[in-house]
Amino acid sequence: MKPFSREEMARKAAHDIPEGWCVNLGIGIPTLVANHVPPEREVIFQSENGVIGMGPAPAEGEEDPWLINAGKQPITLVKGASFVGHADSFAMIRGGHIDLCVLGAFEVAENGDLANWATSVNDTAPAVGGAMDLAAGARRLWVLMEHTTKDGRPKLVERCSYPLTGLACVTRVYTNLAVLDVVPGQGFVVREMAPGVDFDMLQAKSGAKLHRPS
Amino acid sequence: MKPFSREEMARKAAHDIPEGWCVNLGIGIPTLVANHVPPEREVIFQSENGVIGMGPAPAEGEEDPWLINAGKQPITLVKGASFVGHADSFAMIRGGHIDLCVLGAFEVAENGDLANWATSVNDTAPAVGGAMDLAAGARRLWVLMEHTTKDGRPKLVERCSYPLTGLACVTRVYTNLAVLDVVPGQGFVVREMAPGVDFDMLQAKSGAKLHRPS
Amino acid sequence: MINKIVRSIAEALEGVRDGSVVLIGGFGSVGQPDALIEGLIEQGAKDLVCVLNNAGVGRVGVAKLMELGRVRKIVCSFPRSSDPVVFETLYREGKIELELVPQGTLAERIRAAGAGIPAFFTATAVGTPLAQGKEAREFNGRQYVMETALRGDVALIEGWEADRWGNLTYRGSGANFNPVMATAADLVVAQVQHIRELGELHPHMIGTPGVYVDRVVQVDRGAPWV
Amino acid sequence: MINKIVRSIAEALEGVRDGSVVLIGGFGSVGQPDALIEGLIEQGAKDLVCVLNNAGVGRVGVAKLMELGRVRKIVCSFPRSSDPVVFETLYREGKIELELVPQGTLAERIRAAGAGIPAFFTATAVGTPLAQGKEAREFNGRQYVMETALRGDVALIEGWEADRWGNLTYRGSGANFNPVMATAADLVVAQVQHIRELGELHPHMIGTPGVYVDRVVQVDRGAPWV
Repeated sequence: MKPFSREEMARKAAHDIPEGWCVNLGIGIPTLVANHVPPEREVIFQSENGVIGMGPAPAEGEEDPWLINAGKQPITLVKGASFVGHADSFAMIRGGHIDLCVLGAFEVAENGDLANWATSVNDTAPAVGGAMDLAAGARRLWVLMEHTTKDGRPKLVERCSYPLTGLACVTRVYTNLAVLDVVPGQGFVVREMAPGVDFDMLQAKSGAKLHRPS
Repeated sequence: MKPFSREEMARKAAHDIPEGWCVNLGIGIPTLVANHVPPEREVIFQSENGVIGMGPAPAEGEEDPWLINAGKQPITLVKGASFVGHADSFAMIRGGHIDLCVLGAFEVAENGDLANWATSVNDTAPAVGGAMDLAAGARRLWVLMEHTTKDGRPKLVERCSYPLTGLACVTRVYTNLAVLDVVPGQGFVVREMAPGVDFDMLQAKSGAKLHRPS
Repeated sequence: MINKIVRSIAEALEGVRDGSVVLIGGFGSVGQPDALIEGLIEQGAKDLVCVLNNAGVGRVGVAKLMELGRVRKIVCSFPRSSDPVVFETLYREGKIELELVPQGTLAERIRAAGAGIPAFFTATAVGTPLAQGKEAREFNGRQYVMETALRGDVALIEGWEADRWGNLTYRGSGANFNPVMATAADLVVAQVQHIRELGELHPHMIGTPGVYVDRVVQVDRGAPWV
Repeated sequence: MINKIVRSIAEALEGVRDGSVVLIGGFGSVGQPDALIEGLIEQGAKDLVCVLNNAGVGRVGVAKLMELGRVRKIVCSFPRSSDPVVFETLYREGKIELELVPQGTLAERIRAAGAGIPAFFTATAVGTPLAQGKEAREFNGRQYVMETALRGDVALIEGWEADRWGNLTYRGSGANFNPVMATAADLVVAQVQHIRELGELHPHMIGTPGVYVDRVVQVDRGAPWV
């Protein structure tokens, strides 16, 4: 078995983004997606703090202290970039103007429910950021995550056990073992498996029934 | 009896506007108010179509076709002017950020109710524009109008007979015969009368009880 | 390469269907997408609901569209103008519906549609005939009415400059209803006077990010044209 | 002559009372009014409710204000940071209240307060613990929750440039929560890096019209300072 690396997961997601989409990338692994979009393909990266048209990270020493993304990392702008304030940025997100959001997750349920902000309702200082707004507002939501937790528990589940971020919002999942679509009324449909992974092995590592593509 | 002219009514209102207020002037007579603010006193004139900081009308031949006010007349800008779109302009109006709005009226009631948009509920093609937003949103609303209709009926009334623009919103009225405050719980209080007008004469031309200043 | 610039008004309006709700920007003649309105007259779609501030002047533009019997309903704040003859006639004869909306409520209902807000409360129109039939509610001792989002199938707007991403700038008081309408329709078409290279528009001067715009058409003469 | 420029941070914060709801702009360190926050620490007001996106980093700024026991409650979307030690400690000990609000709902609730909207509906947080206890309602087959306006007594914001009318420009991603917070407090105080003559700021570059701003103070070093 040769699981996908994080870079490979990011590359697969990037490959699936068509030209012209406006995309919001969550902090963490999803940020890697931007690095793998083919240079000739124009994709517009939006950041919750009001940047539309983010470019690659600046070279060291060339950071502009007035330019950061939602993860508070320094960024650059591409030609065609523009700025808005938070009210307008989230009006854009919540009004359905973001073609795709890519987030990490603790759990994804077979009906598309997402849990990615708190591991228990008694969390010390729970933090949600813009995740719930993106889950409710983006036209599509893809998740990039490991297939199981560090101690081997499945993260694809029948029903989320952690507090929800949003209902029936995830449309695709990229894990280190597979790429799966979340199909309404059906559930997880396997689109691709990592080298050496077979369906039964994947099913064994998943907490919900998987389906072969029809 | 020497009634106030329209220019005198406008001058009186202008005189009562303190420096620094942000003021919206309705179309018609209220527009005259801008001409009478003392030049050393800075007042910011806002227009519903997103202009903050209107100046005097342009000289003939020097109109900028991209610069108009809510009455669709050409305008100029003063130093410090800015622009917003309609959503932000009315957020400013409805959010209580306009210190004063000056409007014309068909009727003003002693509780401050305003009727200024339709003379009957069966009007052909009723038109309201931004009047209801200004009535509900401006911090103060002053009315400039003739004291009676052309056929002598009072326009200061106990209760408006025409469809309302807003509830309990008018705080002062400038007519050709007098200046009156609308005092909550009391009603019309006479502040000033035109030369040769006395209280009884004014009362006879009014449809609601007038009060002398205490 | 993203390129939202189309070569003709006809191309810009391709696919506008009968029965569409059409948001039309502009306030007075400023920022009014005259060429697109003329194009819509040519294009032929009928049974339209037009959402705009006024109801047309004289016998051109939206007034002409109405006179041709192509407009079922007007949603506006001020169906009067220096010459409102077409609308007034149709209205008196019962041949056109009017939904009269306070100007600020009109702008906010469109913003709500663009921002994913199905309904909100406002004090505007409370106690007036325009609040009749609307849900009322008290918050902190003041009365409000509930207003719902107003969305278009199509928005026709005018900008000053555009680039191939559809980023738009506005000039003078030319923004008015244009930026908010750009957020609230399935198909957003902008006419502009100038096309600029990508990167030429200052990021802070862009009044409508291209994300909101589907098609841009350059016209030699807008109104007013400078 | 209108002149909103004051000469000192102390003057800028005069009259801030105990128990105030304080909106604090910025996202990360960008557009964060550091000098005004330091000034608030000096000024002494306590029992504060602070509304901002994060809950402070390290032991400076808002974290210091909290450590001094001057903050009763934080309303924010993300009370984590690279170093959230002060907030985490106080929260664990039950010495500070937290109202966790999704970032977009936070921005929209503040906008609502500034736009005269007491309440609105949103799909954000539906089905999650953050919707518990909130009024729910269906529109066009989708579930929404009602959120209410969030207003401040004071707003502390950072701009890039200002003129004596209080007009503000923003730089880069420095707008973020600043323009919306400027609309929603009784006393709006802005720190800026540059004072310009009236008329020097381009009308279309002004991100916050001076109408919203009460006091402006120029600081030699903001953070980040360029």
